[in-house]
Amino acid sequence: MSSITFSDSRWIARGAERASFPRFISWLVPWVIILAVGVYAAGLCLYYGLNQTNMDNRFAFGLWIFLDLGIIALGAGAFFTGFLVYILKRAELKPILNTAVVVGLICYSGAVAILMIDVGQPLRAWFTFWHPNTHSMLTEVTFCISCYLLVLCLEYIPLLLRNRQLRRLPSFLVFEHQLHKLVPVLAAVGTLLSFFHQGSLGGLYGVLRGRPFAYRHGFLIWPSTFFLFILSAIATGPSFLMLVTATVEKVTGKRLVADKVFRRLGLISGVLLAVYVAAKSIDTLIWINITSPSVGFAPWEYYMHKPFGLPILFAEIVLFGLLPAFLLAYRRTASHRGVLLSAAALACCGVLLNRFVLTVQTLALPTLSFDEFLQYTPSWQEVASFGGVIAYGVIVYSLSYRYLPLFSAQPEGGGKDVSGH
Amino acid sequence: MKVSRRDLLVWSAGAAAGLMVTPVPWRVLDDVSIWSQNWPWIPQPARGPVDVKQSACTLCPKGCGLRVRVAGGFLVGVAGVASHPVTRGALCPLAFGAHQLNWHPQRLRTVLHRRSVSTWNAAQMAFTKACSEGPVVVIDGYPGRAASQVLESFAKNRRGEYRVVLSAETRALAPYERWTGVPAALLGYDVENAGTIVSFGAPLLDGWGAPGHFTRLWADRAAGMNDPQLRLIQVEPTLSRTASRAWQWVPVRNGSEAVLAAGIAGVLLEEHLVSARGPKPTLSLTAAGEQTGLGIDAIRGLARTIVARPPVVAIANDDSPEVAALNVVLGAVGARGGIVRRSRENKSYLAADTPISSARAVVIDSSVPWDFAPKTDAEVFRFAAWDGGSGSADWLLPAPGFLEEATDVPAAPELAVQSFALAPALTKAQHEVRSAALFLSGIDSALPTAEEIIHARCQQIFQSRVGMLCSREQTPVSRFAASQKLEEQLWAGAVWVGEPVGPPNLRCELKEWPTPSTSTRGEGWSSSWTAPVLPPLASKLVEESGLRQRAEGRLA
Amino acid sequence: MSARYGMVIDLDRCTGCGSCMVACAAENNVPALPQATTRTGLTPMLVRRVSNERDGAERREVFIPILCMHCERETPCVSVCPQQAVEVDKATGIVMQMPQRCLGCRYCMTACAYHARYFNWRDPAWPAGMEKSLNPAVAVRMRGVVEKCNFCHGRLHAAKEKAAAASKREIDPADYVPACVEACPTGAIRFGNLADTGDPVSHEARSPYAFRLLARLGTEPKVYYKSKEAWVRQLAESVSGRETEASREMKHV
Amino acid sequence: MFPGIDGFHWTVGHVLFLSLFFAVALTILTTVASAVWRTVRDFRSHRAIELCWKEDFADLPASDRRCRHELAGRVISRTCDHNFDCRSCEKYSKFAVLPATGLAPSLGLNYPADRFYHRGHTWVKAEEDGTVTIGLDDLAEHLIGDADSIKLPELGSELDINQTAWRIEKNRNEIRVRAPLEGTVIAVGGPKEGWFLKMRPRWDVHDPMTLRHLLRGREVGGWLSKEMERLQLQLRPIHTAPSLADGGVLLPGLMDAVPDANWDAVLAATFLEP
Repeated sequence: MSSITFSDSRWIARGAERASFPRFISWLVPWVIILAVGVYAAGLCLYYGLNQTNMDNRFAFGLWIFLDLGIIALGAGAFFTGFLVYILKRAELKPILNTAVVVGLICYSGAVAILMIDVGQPLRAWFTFWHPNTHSMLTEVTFCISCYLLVLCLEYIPLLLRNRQLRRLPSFLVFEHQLHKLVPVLAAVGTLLSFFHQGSLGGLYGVLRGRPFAYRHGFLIWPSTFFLFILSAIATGPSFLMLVTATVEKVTGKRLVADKVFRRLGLISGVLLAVYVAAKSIDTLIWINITSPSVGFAPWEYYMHKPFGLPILFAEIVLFGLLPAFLLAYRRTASHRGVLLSAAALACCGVLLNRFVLTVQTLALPTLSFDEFLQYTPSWQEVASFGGVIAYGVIVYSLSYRYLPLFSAQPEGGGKDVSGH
Repeated sequence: MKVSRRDLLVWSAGAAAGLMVTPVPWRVLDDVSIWSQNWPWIPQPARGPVDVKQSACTLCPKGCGLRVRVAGGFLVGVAGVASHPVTRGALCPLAFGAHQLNWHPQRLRTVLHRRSVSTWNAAQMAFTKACSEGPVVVIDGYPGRAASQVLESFAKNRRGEYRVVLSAETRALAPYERWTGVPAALLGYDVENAGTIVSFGAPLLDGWGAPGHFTRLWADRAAGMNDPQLRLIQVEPTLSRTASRAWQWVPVRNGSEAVLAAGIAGVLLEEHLVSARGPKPTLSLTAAGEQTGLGIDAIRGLARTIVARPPVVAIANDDSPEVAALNVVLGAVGARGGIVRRSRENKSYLAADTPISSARAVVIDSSVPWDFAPKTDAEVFRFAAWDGGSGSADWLLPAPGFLEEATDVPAAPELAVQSFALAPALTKAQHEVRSAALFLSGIDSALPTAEEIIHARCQQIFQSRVGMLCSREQTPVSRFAASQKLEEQLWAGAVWVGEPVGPPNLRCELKEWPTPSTSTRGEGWSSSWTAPVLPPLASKLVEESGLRQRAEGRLA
Repeated sequence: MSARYGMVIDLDRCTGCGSCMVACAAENNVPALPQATTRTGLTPMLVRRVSNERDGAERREVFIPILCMHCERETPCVSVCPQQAVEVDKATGIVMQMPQRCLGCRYCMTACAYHARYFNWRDPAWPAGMEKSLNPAVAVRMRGVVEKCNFCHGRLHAAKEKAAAASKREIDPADYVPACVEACPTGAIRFGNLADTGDPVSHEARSPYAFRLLARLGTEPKVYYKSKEAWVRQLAESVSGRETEASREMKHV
Repeated sequence: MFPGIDGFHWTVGHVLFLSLFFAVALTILTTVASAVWRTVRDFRSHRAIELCWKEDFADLPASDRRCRHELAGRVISRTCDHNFDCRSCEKYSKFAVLPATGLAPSLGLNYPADRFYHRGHTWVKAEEDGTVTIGLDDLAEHLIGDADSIKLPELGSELDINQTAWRIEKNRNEIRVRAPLEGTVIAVGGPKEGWFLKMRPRWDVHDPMTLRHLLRGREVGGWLSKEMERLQLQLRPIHTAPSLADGGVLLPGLMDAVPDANWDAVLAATFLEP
């Protein structure tokens, strides 16, 4: 390349083929713009207060909570892969370990950022640590998510320090070496934390005695949604990783991960999804026949308001549950890359729909017999900050992909992991 | 020595770690929690000892008893007076926010001449000039007060007119004034003794009369009872608040209330359900049945129900003569539980809405509802505490606001007995204000002052030795040793209530069934509210809960 | 001994005048913001107009004042608050909201079946000078926190001080009356100590005509309603417990 | 949360929840702390450089990690698993006895047989007085030609094996030359002198073990041909390729001759930078 134009090739891992710097920038620009708008919108919400949103006294939670639950569910791939690789010693999944960490970091940091805008008094966020109410699912969520975000950062550091320039500093490289040796500990802690807060996020709604649509009986202090959320999260996490990797492959036009890794992920995802769907169906039956009637709410009430009719329940369980579960797990279909990926997409849609129903439909439905069914459309500020988080994710991922050895096993570069065999 | 990147790193890490053991971060956290609790822009309530004073509401002619909390010379809260003989602790929803009215952005703070800022002197000069040039008409919205007397005598001295804007309840009594010769302002409904009340669209449970007077009576004698002592029958096209709570709701076609009245009267006379003799309605029952959309049987049934529990009185929301005539047929005029005369004195008023023939100047007291605009080309001097916006006057003169001047409070328009209370001023206006009475006595020094008149009124009550003085306990006037004592107690918030003028106290001449007249109806829940603005907290009722609609036209 | 303060609201007596709402707002320094709507307003006491959904002469309407029900059992808003900004006062049974500790996460609002909790979407504001007319006994809440009815806790505090000054252990019930109760022109709202069997309110709460909204949720609300009309008592149930056009047609499906 | 904070009361929930939370937090912090502490310890005990080399070595492409015995043709194919440190390799002696079939250093490059060669393209010459002289080998010289600037270590500085001994600036490329063995710098030279460092090795230079890890004899030829292959591959787009392929003379000052090759990659590969 000519020596006039600036080049960041020295920062790119040796031998890794990356787009030219100008092209990379031109790819980033639109995302940076979206991010900027999002930051501006978030600023409005922080400065003028939440009247900038379209939330109200009955729709106290809106788009943002849906976003939080959604991306945290999709980010579950991070801890689950770590769990599989380090705890269950499934070495074949190592190639997507790094990308899993990055995706996880993005999802969780994004969620926390949105939460900080979503609360009315962000300056008091730390009160939860000061006067925790141990009976509140939200306390559990706050504690676990903040801890797990820390864990994710720590898991990200080794990746960061392996950047070609940073690794030249002996202290960095040695620290990376030492930290990397301890990562299994972090993975174990992360697994614990994630199991808890994925569950607590489900519990968040399951405990709402005042909202019979969401309220569930459960086991000990945990409503059934606690376990359903864990299941659905670990079921779709791998699918989301597949989607991300596939997208990256499409964008970069490179084969980054061997097909067998994909198929393995698909299998895990499919099997877990099947288990989830089974559990979910049982739970739904119990809820329809016991839980809800016992507090005087006939189940048909919930589905007499358009657009939240029975089709939604069907879509959640069959279209986005059974179908992808089968496609992912069955060897014939799974061996076809296209089918595999679309099934993964279905699975992700499923978990998103589930979170949507639990957050939005719960609030839209009336409780008092003379309540009206509520509609709510997010304000542009809400949508913009939503988009901001997405853009933030893309940018962070792009940077990580360009400058860090995300796919250590990729044929083009060297790598710790190929040295293993 | 040169600092390597590594040194910097180590140094900053150490600094960060070290900072944690200093009090700085914890102190900051602590402060944050305090900042986030009281930002400078969060208003802090007035400080100072709170003392509770009794007074009366002067915002409309119903004179509800008020218990006002005052802190540092400012009104900080309003509540009803449980011991009040008429309102019994009740207030209208608007009154509970009234203590904030004096700070309303639309408060009239300076003299305005044709909407441009002027001075009291200019106004005074303009008015004196006008007086010297021709007759003056003085319009009052709250007759019977000391101030009213001042206004009236000023008008008399100037060979001018004293006119009155009557409340909706009083206007509805106009037909009886025509037939009995007793001024409507001195008539009232003896609801305490009524057994059945047929309301023709009158919002009996929604701002009709003094709050708490009828509503409390209804609550105690009727609410939720299958066979109540007091039967409230609401004749109204739509399901109003009153209709929805009434013992029976009669949904008639819009505007056919009068027809129904005629129909009922017809049945009563035809089936001899009433002893009293009255004129026979010209309208046939079938016609009534059709026009009301109820059918003959329904009307017959209704007539029988009505007389099932006497005494019966019909209450109209307008000055419909048919409803009045029905009362005559029912024998409710001048009878117990019907329409009675409040006092023996005889005093009639000239209604304000009749065109003003010849006047050089018109003075409008601040008690006149803002939406009343005199039909005249004379120079209009309007007193008001709040500026309603429209240029209905040449001069706008800032009058005392809520509880900013001492005044007396005569009986509410629909009461069956006399009552008298005093409303001491509990706060001071933040700018120069004058009531119409004060302004006029400034022009004509011969006028008696309001204080003298109030004093005289107390004297008169003391000498008459009738009635009770109601505060926490009730004391017959006859028990009082001196007039001062009585007056003191009145200033302290006690209310004097007269005795009913024993029936029969009305003679009603009605030969034949009246012909319909152009009726004027009360506008609704806040119709008697005279100020052009609502207390800000009324937004809870209108915008924030949708519990009520703004009465169209007024209070915009 | 600890009290269990509660209310009995006689819906047959309620004319829906709204005095309770205004009195409540004035007592608790609730701002009246021009931008507030039915969905973002602050109405700790809210009177709702409900009909039996019939037409013509069949139609009936009732006015239902909705306020915090001060649930006793597994109080939903208390258990969900992450930082103990909501607590049940053991001594009075009043569900207390601590605005100075509230984070504004609004989880409690989603937990409340009665929508009796309100969020300060805006900075509290009054026209110039009007802040001088605020009630000195109650602090103004800042933007970004949740608030709700606390049975006019300021008045309870005052009553306690009065009792203490007179060196009495128990407060005089006459000294502690919430603003809405005091304001009601028909005496429809009755307030008292449900734990005290001698208290007329606890007696009324046991009347056959008394009911509680959504009682089957099992949260033991301490605000009772009363009506002699059966269709009104049906409102306590969920939609299915109530005969409406919608429910009828859905049942056919 | 803590006793003394208003509204605090111990409950089972508190105890369980908080102890769990603090256990987790503590674990995380301990992990970080121990990582930091181990790092510091490594630097104290001079294992840091070795670790860095291990990391770098691990990240080298397999093609750059051939065992010397493969280069010498004693075995068909073998990847080094001792970070090129044959002194600790127990397999070394097993293979060393086999006959070497590799070819002698040629291609017009000057690789004197009395020197030892490091994979980072440095040579080591043992002197009688027990010191060693260290310089860039001919291939490196050919690549770089005249350096723009050279940063040599200070006299008396301790160098670890595979640590960056000196840096060379050339056409805005920074080249880090790895030290072929451990010792103390006693003199510094430069291109003109034909050598860059004189060192007193940490161990006795006459002990064969000290220099065992360095290439010599036929291994050098095998190694060079592999290096030439790699160069050829990396420079293929450039038309100088034939001149490399036909064993012709390698252009001196190749970096100047072929300025627009991907020198970043070439140099990294040549001087064992991952």
